[in-house]
Amino acid sequence: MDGFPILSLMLLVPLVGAAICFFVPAQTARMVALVATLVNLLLGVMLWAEFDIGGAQWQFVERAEIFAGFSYALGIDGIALMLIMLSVFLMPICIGASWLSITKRVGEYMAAFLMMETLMIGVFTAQDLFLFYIFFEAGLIPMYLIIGIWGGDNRIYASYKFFLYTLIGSVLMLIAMFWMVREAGTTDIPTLMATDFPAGAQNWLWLAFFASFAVKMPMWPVHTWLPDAHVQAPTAGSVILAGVLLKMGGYGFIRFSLPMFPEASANFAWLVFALSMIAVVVTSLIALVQHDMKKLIAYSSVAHMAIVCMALFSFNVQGLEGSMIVMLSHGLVSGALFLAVGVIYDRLHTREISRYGGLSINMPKYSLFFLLFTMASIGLPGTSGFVGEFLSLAGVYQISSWVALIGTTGIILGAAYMLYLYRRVAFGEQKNADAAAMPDLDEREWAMMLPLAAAVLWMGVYPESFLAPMRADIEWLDQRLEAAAPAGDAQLSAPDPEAAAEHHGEEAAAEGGSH
Amino acid sequence: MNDFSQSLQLIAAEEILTVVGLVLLVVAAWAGDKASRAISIAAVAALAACAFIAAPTLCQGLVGPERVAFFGQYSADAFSAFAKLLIYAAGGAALIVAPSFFGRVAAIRAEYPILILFAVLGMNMMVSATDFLSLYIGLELNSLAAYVLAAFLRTDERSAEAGLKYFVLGALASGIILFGMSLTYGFAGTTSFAGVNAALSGDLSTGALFGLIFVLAGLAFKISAVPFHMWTPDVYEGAPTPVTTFFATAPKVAALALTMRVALGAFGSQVDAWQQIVIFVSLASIIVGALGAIGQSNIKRLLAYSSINNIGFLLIGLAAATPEGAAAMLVYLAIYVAMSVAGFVVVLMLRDAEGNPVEAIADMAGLSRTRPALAWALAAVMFSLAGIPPLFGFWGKFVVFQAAVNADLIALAAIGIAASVIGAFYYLKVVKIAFFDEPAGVVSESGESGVDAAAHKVLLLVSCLFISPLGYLLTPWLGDLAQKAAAALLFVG
Amino acid sequence: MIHTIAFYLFAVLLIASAMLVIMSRNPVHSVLWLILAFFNAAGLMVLVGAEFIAMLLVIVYVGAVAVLFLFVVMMLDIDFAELRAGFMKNAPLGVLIAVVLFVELFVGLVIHGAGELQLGAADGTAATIEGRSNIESIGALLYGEYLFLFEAAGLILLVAMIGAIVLTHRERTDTRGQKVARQVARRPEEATVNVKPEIGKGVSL
Amino acid sequence: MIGIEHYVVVSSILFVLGVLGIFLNRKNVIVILMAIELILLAVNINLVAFSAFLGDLTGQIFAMFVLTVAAGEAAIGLAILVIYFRGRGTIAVDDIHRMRG
Amino acid sequence: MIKIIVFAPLLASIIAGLGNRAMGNFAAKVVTTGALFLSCALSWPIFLGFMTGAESAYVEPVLKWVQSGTMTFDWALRVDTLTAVMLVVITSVSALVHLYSWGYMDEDPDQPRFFAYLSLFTFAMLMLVTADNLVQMFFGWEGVGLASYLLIGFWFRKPSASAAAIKAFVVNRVGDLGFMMGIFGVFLVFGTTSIPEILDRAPEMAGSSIGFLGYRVDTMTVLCILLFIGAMGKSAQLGLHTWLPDAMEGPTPVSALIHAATMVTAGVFMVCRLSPLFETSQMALTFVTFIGAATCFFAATIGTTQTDIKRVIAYSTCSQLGYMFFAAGVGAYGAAMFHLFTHAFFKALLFLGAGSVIHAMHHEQDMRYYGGLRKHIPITFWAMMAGTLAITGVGIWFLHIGFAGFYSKDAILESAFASGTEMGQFAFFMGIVAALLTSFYSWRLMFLTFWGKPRWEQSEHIQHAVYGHHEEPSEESDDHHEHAHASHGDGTAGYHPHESPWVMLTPLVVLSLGAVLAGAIWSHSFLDSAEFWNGSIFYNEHLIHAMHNVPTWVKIAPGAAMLIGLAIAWNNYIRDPGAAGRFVGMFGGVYTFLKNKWYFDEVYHTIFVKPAFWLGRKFWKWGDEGTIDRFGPNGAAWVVAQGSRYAQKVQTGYLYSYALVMLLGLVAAISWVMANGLGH
Repeated sequence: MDGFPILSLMLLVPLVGAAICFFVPAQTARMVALVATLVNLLLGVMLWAEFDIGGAQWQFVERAEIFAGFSYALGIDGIALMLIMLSVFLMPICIGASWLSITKRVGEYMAAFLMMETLMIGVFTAQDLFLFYIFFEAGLIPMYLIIGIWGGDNRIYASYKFFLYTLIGSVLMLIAMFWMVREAGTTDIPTLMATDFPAGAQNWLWLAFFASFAVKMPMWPVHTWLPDAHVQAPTAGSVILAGVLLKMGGYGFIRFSLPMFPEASANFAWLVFALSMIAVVVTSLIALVQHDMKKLIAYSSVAHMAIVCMALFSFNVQGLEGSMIVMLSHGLVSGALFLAVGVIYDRLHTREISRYGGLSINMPKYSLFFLLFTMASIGLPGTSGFVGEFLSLAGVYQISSWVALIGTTGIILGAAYMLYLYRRVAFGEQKNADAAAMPDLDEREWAMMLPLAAAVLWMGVYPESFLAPMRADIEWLDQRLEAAAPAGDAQLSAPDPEAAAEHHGEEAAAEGGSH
Repeated sequence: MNDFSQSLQLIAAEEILTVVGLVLLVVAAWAGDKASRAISIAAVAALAACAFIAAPTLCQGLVGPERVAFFGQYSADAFSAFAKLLIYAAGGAALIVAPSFFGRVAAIRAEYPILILFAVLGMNMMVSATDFLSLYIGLELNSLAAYVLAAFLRTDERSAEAGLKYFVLGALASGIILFGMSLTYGFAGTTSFAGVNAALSGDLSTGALFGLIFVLAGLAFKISAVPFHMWTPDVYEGAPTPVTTFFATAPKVAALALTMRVALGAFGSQVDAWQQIVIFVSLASIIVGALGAIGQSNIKRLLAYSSINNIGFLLIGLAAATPEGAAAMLVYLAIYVAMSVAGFVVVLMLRDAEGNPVEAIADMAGLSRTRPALAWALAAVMFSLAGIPPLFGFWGKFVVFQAAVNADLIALAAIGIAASVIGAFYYLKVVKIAFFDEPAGVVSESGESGVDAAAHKVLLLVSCLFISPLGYLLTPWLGDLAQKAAAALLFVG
Repeated sequence: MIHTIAFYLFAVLLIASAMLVIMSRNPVHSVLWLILAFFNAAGLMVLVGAEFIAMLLVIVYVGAVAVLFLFVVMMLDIDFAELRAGFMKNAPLGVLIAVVLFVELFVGLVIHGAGELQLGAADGTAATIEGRSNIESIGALLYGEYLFLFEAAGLILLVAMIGAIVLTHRERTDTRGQKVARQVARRPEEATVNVKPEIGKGVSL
Repeated sequence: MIGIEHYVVVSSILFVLGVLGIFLNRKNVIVILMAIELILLAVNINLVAFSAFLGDLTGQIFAMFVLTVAAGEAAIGLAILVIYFRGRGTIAVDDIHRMRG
Repeated sequence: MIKIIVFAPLLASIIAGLGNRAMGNFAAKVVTTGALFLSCALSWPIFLGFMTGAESAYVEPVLKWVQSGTMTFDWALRVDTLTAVMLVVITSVSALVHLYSWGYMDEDPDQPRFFAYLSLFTFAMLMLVTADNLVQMFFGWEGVGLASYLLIGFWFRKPSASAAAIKAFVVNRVGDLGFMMGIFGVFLVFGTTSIPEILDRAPEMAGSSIGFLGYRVDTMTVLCILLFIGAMGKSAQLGLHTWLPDAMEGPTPVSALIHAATMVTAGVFMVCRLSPLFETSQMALTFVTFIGAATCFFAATIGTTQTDIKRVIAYSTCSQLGYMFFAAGVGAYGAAMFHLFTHAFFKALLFLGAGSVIHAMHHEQDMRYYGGLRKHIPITFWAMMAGTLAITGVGIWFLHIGFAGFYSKDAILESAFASGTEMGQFAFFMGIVAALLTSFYSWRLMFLTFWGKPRWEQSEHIQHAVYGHHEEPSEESDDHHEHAHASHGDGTAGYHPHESPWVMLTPLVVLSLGAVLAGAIWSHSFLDSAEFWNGSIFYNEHLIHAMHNVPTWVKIAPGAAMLIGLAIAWNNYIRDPGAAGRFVGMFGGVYTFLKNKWYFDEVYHTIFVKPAFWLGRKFWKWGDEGTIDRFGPNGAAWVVAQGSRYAQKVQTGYLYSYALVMLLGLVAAISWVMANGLGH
């Protein structure tokens, strides 16, 4: 497939679909959207199949100097490939999830989603700094409209908050990009990734990028847009938001912050750790007391992404790979959970947890799926959640046992709030007649849930499929970070008790310095 | 330096405008208001002709002594050509949208296109001025026409009030500029920009410094930069909408081009003296423009504040004081003109069932349901003004901020771009009302038909295509032209 | 000496009358003070040898502009009693700022230059032509170097004219226009009609 | 001969008075128009004085143009004033604030 | 073959689970039970092969799992002696429990689901014991946790059941935190998670130190303790035991399989599996011993006061696990495994017997409402008797014959004494006291259930059974109201318990055989034979030798304790049924303390659960909404709105104020340049 512009095609297909959707009646728009997303999924599968694992770092490269100041440069590595796959995989499901629940302004809705897909793929494929920024920012518009037009009761507040929060996060990044481009004389991301910026400037650049990615991620304390946006967005909006948009933050860290500013990343690792530790505990506790299903899952997303953050800054292969797997897994799992919420929301039109109960009785199949995704969210081994969390925390432990400990408490709290949710929804007696009368999953919902479930298990049992494409890239990144990587707190000493006793004073001093 | 006949060739555009203006005036006197449509068409044709004259100058990047006319008072270089093209476009738009608007209030006047032509002529002189004298004459020609245009709906109280305010404050601003020019003249010994530049290239005397401040302050009024901006919302609201369209575009281009010439040309050797002030003014404009816009209920007022806000961003490019910054401003200006035209055309197309103009933002509620195409155009304009990619409005901010960063004005760029988020707030509000709210039922669901309506639609389509993501395909071309223009601006012969 | 006295006389009168222009409660008085100010300014100009401009000032301003003002003031049916007095609310602030502005100008322009201003050097292209009067030199410049601007200034006046007419001219629908051709073409028989009304009945025209 | 600084001072005072006239007045727009004329007068004095002291006639030409423009400006200003008065029946500065905010 | 053993239950589980109601109860039962019997049938040859030395350890790879940098672990099945022991325990008990459930769950509408869960559990447990690396062990570890969660919550309509399920999962997660941290630490230290490699290299690292949470600590100690915390959670050791009694909300076969025979012993298995690692840290072993001994005693004390038949057995399990741990802690891994092995039989037997009683008594679980059942359900009685004899360790010490518990428990106590450490002594004495208490509560259970007069009429369940309105099968426990019915006066309320069907009795009989004979048959192999273990656990020859040479009183002590306990129970519940009440009156405080399980639940509720919710609400309302949102986005919005209002206020509409502002700007600019130094 040499020279075939498959990435451009993947950008184009949804765009054309979106254009068509504007002008056709509702049912046709649905079909068009579905076909477009499925075609893109197919293209994605081809992309994966054609991806040469262990081959060139950047593949499917396209480059055209059609803009001033930046170029239309596309190309992917394994990391991007995985995130693209996640996007194209979730999109048809999103369309499916909106099939019946969206009844007003269907064409525009589908168009917004398809535009979203183009932009998401654009973010992950862009090889030009400014092209990346354009795709990165442009995503705000369709999402703003999706939340604002098809959202819940408090959609206005949520849409504003989403838009402005993320906007203010990312604008400073643009300034940093200008500086980088001026300094390095290129907008080419691969080149910039290998550029050594002066250490002093790195700190500022890192902070500017951090402002953007931390909001997108979202990290505590700039996470508060997320629960609102999630709660108010329509189901498919939440799926895409949790599934892909949040990943842009992580992708940003792994693509920009870490390779471009390794020293600064090491300098600020403490900040990331501190915020992530707080996030894990605080947002998990908050999730515990939610009454609103979507809000609960939204808060759980914050906690999960905090683990991603701490793992990204662990400066070792396990942490990096783990964080990527957590991102992929979280994309699937939280997407699936939102979908699960959407299924019952479509039936009862409330997200209030207390309105449900005993769904295992009348919706056993639903409960089974919900259970699977709950368990995956908790990180049960055998599901995707475990592999990621395990690797992440294993990576984190190598750099700080404290951070790992606090991060790991997340798995306790995660179990607590997710099971508590599951208990209130699926267990117990049927308290409400209307909830008790809800029918089980229909074929459409089956078709949405099943691929997700399969993917979750696949990733849990045989994550090699997902790790292999990224391996070389993570390896490269690890090498790049090696010089800057801070020392861990473990500092294993030789098994010589006498020598250990002698050095004790020194070590204590060294430790004091490292904290 | 050229002799007289060559000079006359260089001012071909001005000659066309003058002659056409005078001829049309005679026609108007003879045929009365009945001929106003024909006069409008002729005026548009005249502008088109002028554009054909300006375009090659720009494309070839012409600059140098052979482009200078009348003993250094006038320069028909690429820079002025760039600005002129924008001015012609804006003037043309203001002409195209007028008949339908004035026809509705039964105040169609044949003088309107003529005044527009003379205003354009004045602006032509402004952007080509390389001498304080020609600057002043151009400025006043434009201003006097503008005062009249603002008050053009003479039976409308708001229009009269707009004219009055614009006039009084405009005259004050003229006075300030003049005072500055007189000081500059005195302390530099000449009124030509090149002469002033040369005279001030060493140490700057206090008198010249004051002159500089006064001149820039007066020009700040013309571009409605904070704190000389306060007339803008009132005048924009009160003036007839086609006139507002005109005000928001052409004079902004002209005054800004003029400001660039003065700051970078005449006072280009004393950047340190004004850079800080421009930085302050730009930030203040961004913030005040954004804050002021938030509470507005009238779309024209909102767009007025929006223009103040945008001027702030433009001035960041000026603060950079580099060729790159100048080119960035020109790119921004081009995009800004398109955005403004598109925005005002949308406003002009909003009518209630009786065909009266709709200006209240609240009345646009649910527009996406009743007039989807119009609503999407509006959304495109708003997102573009807010500078959200992938709309082309982002590109304007992009180049300007890039220029600022490249000129080491990183703090300015950072603060400015952060403040742009405040601006996003009210653009979002418009989108919110048009898209998220239930239809208010004020705006008529069926658009007008006929030639005028078609003209509106074409205008809207063209400008929207320009600000759509497709605009990025123009970036190399636009960037190239802007660079040529900026090179001409900073040409030191 | 006389020169100095004249300068101070004109200057003081100028400033005093300018103050009265803005302080005066009756706009008619203001206009009159304005005229006085113009005269004094013209005097100052004469002192530096710019006779033509000085005359122009008197002719244009006093003859045209000031009279125009007076005309409008009279024409508009304004209740002067109502208009009397009244400064803006934060007048002291305004005055303070104005004073600051003046002090700054004074300090910056005069004191800073230690009483002797360093003017720029003229390039000599517009110097007074040897042996010609002020007015001749100006004329040469105006119709030579500055012809373009001179023409443009004409356009300004044209625009001002158009503007003034556009704004103030009212189409009177209650008056009938004069149609000369019809008047000329009219015959006596068309103009007069003989009627003989009955008693007690009126004439119906 | 009187030094140039004297003229500058006089014109500065005149300028400041003109500016003051614009915002000190709250009753009558006509006075504002006259204040503008004062500003222009200040400029003219400056120009003429500089012209004389520089030995350069540009200043006087400039002053001439200022005069021309000022006449035009006065005409337009008064015209606007007239239509405003026709509409509102007042020319008090205090009343001109229908549009604000 | 091992693949079939492990994956047959998984396959069966998937078939039954997805088939669910569609495939019908019978098919589901046949598939799952058949798969289990197949596994069981294949497991015994392996076990016997190891016994005879015919088999040797091997690893069967299955699938690549994770390769991340230097961290690699795959799905693989490891078979050695230790695994083989566990295989037979798991598959045998599981197969029997499956069979038993045919009868026990006969009335339940959700049988396919139940059997699917059971098989899933078996699969996970098998994965755990065949793990070749710590991560796969963790997979099994969590898998059994999941199954346990599902089965405890099987009757999900009952709030208590679902609450217990969550509690089991979450408390286990606390342990898992330690386990995970342990694995991370092991990876950090050894660079691998492969168990054989770790065990090989463990001695090298003995005595090294490592930074942990800001302290400098002995590497092996911290690793072992972290891993042991995992074991504590799974095996319900002191502190993390609270979930186990609540887990009795699950159906009784589940209690027998998971919460007695197999899952809860996973911790012991893990310590034994990693015994070479634990041997490198004396401190960790001391810790293990202490926890084991303390749990052993503590659980036994609570067992004496409980009235719910299943809870008594549950605390008993807890206590027996304590024995196993301190055995491991003193280095007697063989004894620990042996006790695990015998305990699996007799404790499963006791639970299934209790299930049979409950089945007979129409889901009444409170022993206070039993009595005189001996004659009504004789087979159950004899099976329970066998179990009780086994758990109390009845045997004749000088002949060295007895029931299963006799061999294993005595070996443990002797090892503890023989270890010679202070902690060993402590464990020994605790063990003796616990033996006494075990005897007491076991016999108390027997006497209350099978002897005496029927006291059934006070039971609501029996009332329901007799007087109609038959409820859904549920196992309501404590909440009883006294109903005074003028009934038959014999305390039976006219109810006639029936012996359970053969599918339930068969497992009882088989397990009884195990309880009676297992000790005698395998004691030598487990306790004394280094060849048998063949390096799969750490074999402490010196300790074995010392164990056989303890003083006679030490050998007699457990038996004596057992007899005393029996005597007290007999006195209190047969000879003088009022004695228990008087005793309670005398030591009311102690009784209440024990009855309330040392108030662990209450304390945990107060210091963990309630604060968690309180903090959650605070962080949400006060933190996120009250602070972050208020001062962050909403605050910024407020500032902007204020600024906007101000900007509009300045825009007065008056000409003079506009002019003033312009002038202000001008003056400001001039002042600025003047302040910045004038030109020249």
